[in-house]
Amino acid sequence: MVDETKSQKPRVGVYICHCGTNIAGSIDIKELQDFAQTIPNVVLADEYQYMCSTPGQKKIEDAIKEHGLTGIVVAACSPRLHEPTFRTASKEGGLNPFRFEMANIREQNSWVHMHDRQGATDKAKDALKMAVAKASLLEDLFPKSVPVEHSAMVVGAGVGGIQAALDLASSGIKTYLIEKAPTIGGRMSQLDKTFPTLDCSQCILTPKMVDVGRHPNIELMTYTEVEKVEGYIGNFDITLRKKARGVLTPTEAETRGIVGGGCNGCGDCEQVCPVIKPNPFEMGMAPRKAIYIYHPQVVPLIYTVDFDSCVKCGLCVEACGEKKAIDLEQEDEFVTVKVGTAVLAVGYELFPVEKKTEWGYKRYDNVITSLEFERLICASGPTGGKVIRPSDGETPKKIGFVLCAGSRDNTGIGKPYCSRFCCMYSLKHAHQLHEKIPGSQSYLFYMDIRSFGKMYEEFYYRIQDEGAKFIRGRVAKIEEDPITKNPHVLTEDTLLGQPVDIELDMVVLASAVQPTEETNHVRHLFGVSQSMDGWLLEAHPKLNPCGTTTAGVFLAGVCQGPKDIPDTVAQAEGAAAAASIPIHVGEVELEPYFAMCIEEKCAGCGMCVNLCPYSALDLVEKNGRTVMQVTEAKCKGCGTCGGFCPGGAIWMQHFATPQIVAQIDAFLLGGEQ
Amino acid sequence: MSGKTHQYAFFLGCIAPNRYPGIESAAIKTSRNLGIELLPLKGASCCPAPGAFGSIDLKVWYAMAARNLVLAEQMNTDIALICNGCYKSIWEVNHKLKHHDELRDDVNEVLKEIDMEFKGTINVRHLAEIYYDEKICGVAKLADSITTPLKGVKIAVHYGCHLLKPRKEREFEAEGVGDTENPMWMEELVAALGAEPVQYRNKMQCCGAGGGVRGYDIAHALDITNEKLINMSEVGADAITEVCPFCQLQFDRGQIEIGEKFGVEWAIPVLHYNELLGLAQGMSPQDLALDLHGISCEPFLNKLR
Amino acid sequence: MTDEWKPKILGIICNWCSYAGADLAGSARTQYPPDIRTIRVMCTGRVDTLFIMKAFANGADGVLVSGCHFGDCHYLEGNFKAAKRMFLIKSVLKNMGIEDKRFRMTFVSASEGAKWAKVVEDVVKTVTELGPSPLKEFRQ
Amino acid sequence: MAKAKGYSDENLSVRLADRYYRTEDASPDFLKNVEKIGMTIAHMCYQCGTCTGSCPSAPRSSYRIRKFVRRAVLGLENDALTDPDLWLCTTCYSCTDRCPRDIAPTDIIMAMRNLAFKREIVPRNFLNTVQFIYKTGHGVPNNDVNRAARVRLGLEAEPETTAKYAEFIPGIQKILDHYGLKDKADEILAEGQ
Ligand SMILES: Cc1cc2nc3c(=O)[nH]c(=O)nc-3n(C[C@H](O)[C@H](O)[C@H](O)COP(=O)(O)OP(=O)(O)OC[C@H]3O[C@@H](n4cnc5c(N)ncnc54)[C@H](O)[C@@H]3O)c2cc1C
Ligand SMILES: Cc1cc2nc3c(=O)[nH]c(=O)nc-3n(C[C@H](O)[C@H](O)[C@H](O)COP(=O)(O)OP(=O)(O)OC[C@H]3O[C@@H](n4cnc5c(N)ncnc54)[C@H](O)[C@@H]3O)c2cc1C
Ligand code: SF4
Ligand code: SF4
Ligand code: SF4
Ligand code: SF4
Ligand code: SF4
Ligand code: SF4
Ligand code: SF4
Ligand code: SF4
Repeated sequence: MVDETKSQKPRVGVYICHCGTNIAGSIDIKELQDFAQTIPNVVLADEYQYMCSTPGQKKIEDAIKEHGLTGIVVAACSPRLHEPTFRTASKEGGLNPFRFEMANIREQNSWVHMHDRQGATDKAKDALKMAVAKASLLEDLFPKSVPVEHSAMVVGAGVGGIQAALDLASSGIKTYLIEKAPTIGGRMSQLDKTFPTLDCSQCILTPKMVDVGRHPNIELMTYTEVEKVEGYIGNFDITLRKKARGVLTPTEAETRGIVGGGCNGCGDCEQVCPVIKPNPFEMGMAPRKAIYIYHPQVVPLIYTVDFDSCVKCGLCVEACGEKKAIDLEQEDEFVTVKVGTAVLAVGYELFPVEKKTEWGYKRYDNVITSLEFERLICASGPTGGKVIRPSDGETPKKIGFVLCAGSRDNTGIGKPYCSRFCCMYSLKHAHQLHEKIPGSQSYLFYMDIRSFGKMYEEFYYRIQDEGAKFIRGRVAKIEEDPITKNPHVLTEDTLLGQPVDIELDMVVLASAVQPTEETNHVRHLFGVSQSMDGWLLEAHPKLNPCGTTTAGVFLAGVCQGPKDIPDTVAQAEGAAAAASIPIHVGEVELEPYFAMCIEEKCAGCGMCVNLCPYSALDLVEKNGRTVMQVTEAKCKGCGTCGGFCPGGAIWMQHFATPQIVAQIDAFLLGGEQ
Repeated sequence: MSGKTHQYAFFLGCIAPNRYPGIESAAIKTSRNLGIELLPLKGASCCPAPGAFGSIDLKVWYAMAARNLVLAEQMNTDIALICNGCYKSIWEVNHKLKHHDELRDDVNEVLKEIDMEFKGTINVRHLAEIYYDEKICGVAKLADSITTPLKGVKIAVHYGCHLLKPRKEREFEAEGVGDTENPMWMEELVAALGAEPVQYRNKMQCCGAGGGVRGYDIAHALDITNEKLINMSEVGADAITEVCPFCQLQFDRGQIEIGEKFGVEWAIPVLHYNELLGLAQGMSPQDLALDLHGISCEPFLNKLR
Repeated sequence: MTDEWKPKILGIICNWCSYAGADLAGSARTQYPPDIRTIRVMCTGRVDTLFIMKAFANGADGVLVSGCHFGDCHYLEGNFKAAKRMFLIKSVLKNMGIEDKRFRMTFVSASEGAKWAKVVEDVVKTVTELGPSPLKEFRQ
Repeated sequence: MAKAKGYSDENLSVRLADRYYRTEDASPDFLKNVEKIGMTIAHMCYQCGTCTGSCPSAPRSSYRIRKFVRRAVLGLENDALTDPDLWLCTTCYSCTDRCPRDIAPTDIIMAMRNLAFKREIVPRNFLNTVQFIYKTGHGVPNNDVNRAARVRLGLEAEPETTAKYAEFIPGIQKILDHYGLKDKADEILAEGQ
């Protein structure tokens, strides 16, 4: 690492950005600029309206050559936003990009001290001093390029995951689609019709499911969960647990030497199985056996044994006969695959709305959830599409739809956010009701109708025209008539200013949605953060809604926040495109923030070796001494080893001890030298 | 735990000792049978009535309730009480003063004038909730204490408002007490006496008396009571039980007033849970002064025999 | 200088959670006192106790280290290892004659902008109440 | 402020009275005072109606708790404090239990009643209770029928309260006097005569 600029006295150029009035409105730019001139090592202090604009960047590029700068400091927004921009500019100017340092005077200054001009300006001065101090000590660094595995993984095979997998695969990337349930399709396959076009959900989803099943680039793994994730962008090693499903696919059968065998979905086994359990796909409203499929259109069409309830009677094995598809002794298997990038599309579940006890779900027979309603009205559902009252099997004529059931709720019991699709599907439900049951009447109890998508307001208009009654009032409580079991909905019609008591045959709660129980587990595996409300956190809500802070990991669908099918599919396509970029480029640059051992100082104590979460460190013999050695490919640059080494023998590139100490000194001693 | 006696300072309030003394008498005797000793809280006053005083000046309400709390602090004993209104005043003020320094300082400034200081050293509990608490009594022990089971009667439970609500502010030591939409623990207490608790529509609705409404607009209050009576009669209740003498007054005297004002006749006996418990533990109707009730308890008592 | 004493507080915060949280406070325009200067590190695991000692020795009135919540560390458990180390600091500070309340470690996630503002407000309040660092006077 | 019409026909002036809400109609501190006394967050109300829908008083009167919350938010102090419906809340706390915005509408009502009392707007029955307590320590005092019954039950004629220990009454009076409550009650009741 012979570096001619190193021996040179540092020459730092400082640029202060106004960001229109974003910064200049709260910080005295002139005062800051004057101050910058006095900071040691600063040879030039300039300011500009918008530093990230082309002329702004040009200033940097030109000055590097003109003034022989060895370091650049831009005082502007957060480095999380524009560090890459200015690194590129520095590079364009002929300076190593890692000699650039940013002083955050917007997000962490002008925007949070809007009414304290002096305080903000003083703070900006310190930030500048600190940044210059660091820039004076920065070194040339050279990012390592690593090749990217030409394959991707999609976790979760709802409509989001399906779309992402199809897009990735169609762009020529080998894609592993991982689904924990025995079939793909997710929530969408449980729906009857979809707003606002009223397409049959299965009809538009099934072709995609079939495509997944036969796409040459997709390796579909159902009844499978992610067990372990190692590595980094370009080179993830992901261990999968293939849960024992007790039934062999034809291919699996063949590898066991059973020619022409394996499950063909005939269902003979199901006929004979004596164990009856509720089918979760039908929201528990229909039975299934211990050996089961969710519904006739499952992909792949392979039965599954629920070993928690199977009594191992062996009747199914007998029924299956020559196909020899059933193996009741099967055990979980683990496989490890290597992928370049991954998309998480793990979806959502309903908020347990029984927690809002005032609505009596699970206490009153005729109060159901929206997903139960979807199954009831669906022709392939448990009643063959006949909507019935759970209490007596009668056809309900008056149905109430309770919107925001558990959403927009700050009591700590419900969810503070809007669940975003319940307004629209409740409109849809009202339509379906009117269509299916002549003479029926729907009542929608709502606070606001949020119909903000394309053709959504028009749909609202249509449903109003079809005769749905809208009552603007959040439901205070539901009471059951102890004799007829009719639910009474009590609320205030806030537009009338009058309390209402509406007796209905059935009530459907448009329950809030929430992240699934396992979401937290999955995000820990992939190192993805969560937002306050538990949904997976995108890298930037507007500018990087599919990315995460972990390079190479992307998000699609409701797991990132409530969204309907159009938005889910759009995001899935975005995530797939983003996930395919590094793969198509073929290599990625890793930030060169590796640890390095300063061998003269290393005592060989080995403490750092155990601290590294990625086992990047080893003790080795060198010139008769035991010293630590870093495997750069494994090091992710967290600096934990460097923070700990008692002898100060670890050099953390770009966050080296002298660089940080210089920042501390600049802040606290700066003025007193 | 059994065998050990639990001692509480017994906060009486106004209506139980001054209108339905049978409740007071029964509470002391029935609790003793359950290993719970209720000690006199000498010099206690009105809690004060949360509706009346809270409406006029919450500060006075805090200070007056605090005075009662300090009496128990001086005995170094937790308070037990038998009235939801008292619970609201005494429990809630205790809770608020323990958690809001500013409020406590305000109150203590007043109390200083009468040489008292609120320290926040004791807890407040409703006797019914203590009965339900497995750590102290529990349903099984309660059932064991019964000598004459109340067989063959249907009882509608009126929980009242101020013991349980507002839910977000309440904290109970006994498990399973906190639900305010469909609590069932008092039904368990009733079932333990051998009676049949019945479920009726809008069980958690207010009796109508609170917040000063009984005094301000009696017809309004009674109209609410009347709705509850309709719902209770719909499922054939032989009696109403509650744990609040003020609710008792509203249901008991209220039925007579409803007759007078609305021309609607009701005759559903109303008994405080401690009166029921007294009967089940073998106390006579005379021991409970049931003759002081506005609505005759005779039909109910006859059904028992 | 004479009119009003303002505390000098150093914050060392991790790139993925607390720095992002602090940025979020900015986007949301959540206001808090300006008496903190931050240094960005990739992970709180990088925080050497030396940095904290150095800051106090140089006259800092308070130091805040802030990272991800446990279980949320971008590098699995750097924050946990840091927290263990930071725990020790408190007793060292006491020995140096510095109130241990001048040092704090907090956990602020990328979505907790409001919390970041609250943390800074709290730290500034605590340190302001404690007054100038005793070490600072000693140095002078 | 409503614009006075000043028509020659007084009846028409009243019938056609200006009914606009204007920002000048807002009492600037009303919301703040209500929130402080009630220790709640009235301004977070999104007017969903859950409170009114929960209210046992609403279906039998013109009382709408939601409307009072709105009045707090808009600063309509006069409207709120002079509305007789203010006194129809039974303080059942159903609304507080269910408000999705975690507001305590009941405590908003209590705060408004406190503010009304400051203006000497208060129903008589509340004041009678004050007077009873000032005299006896009890809102519902003992009587002879009850005393006889108590003795019959083996209880003392007077309960173990201020009824038996009258020495505690001066302390209670001091507290009430500290807030000038008794005098104010007497005064309002006398005025009403
Ligand atoms: C009652 C109701 C009606 C609706 N109606 C409509 C409508 O008409 N129109 C519309 O646009 N939207 C509608 N929606 C919304 C729609 O359901 C969602 O937009 C859509 O299903 C989101 O798809 P997804 O792929 O993000 O999630 P999901 O469908 O939930 O798929 C997630 C998948 O990931 C799998 N998974 C979860 N965790 C793991 C794991 N750890 N490992 C592997 N796999 C995992 C799950 O098993 C599931 O298959 C409705 C929603 C409801 C509740
Ligand atoms: C007042 C207002 C405030 C808003 N605030 C927010 C906000 O706070 N947050 C938020 O998320 N969104 C906000 N939005 C919405 C936001 O503006 C849009 O979502 C976003 O700008 C859409 O970007 P776009 O690229 O689709 O379209 P555009 O920004 O319209 O870009 C289209 C581009 O295409 C060019 N173009 C058009 N026709 C041709 C042609 N024939 N050939 C070549 N070029 C062509 C146009 O010149 C233009 O540059 C706001 C919108 C408005 C009106
Ligand atoms: S560099 Fe940052 S601060 Fe400057 S104009 Fe661009 S966004 Fe604004
Ligand atoms: S009998 Fe065998 S082949 Fe047929 S569905 Fe069952 S497992 Fe599959
Ligand atoms: S072995 Fe299990 S799955 Fe097969 S028939 Fe018996 S119970 Fe059903
Ligand atoms: S989408 Fe509509 S029903 Fe669903 S939470 Fe939002 S506003 Fe409520
Ligand atoms: S902790 Fe430091 S001294 Fe010890 S082995 Fe690691 S680098 Fe060497
Ligand atoms: S910086 Fe150190 S601890 Fe962190 S990954 Fe690299 S070698 Fe491991
Ligand atoms: S329930 Fe709460 S949010 Fe809804 S109208 Fe009443 S006070 Fe407002
Ligand atoms: S507390 Fe008052 S306003 Fe609220 S529901 Fe009860 S009676 Fe109505």
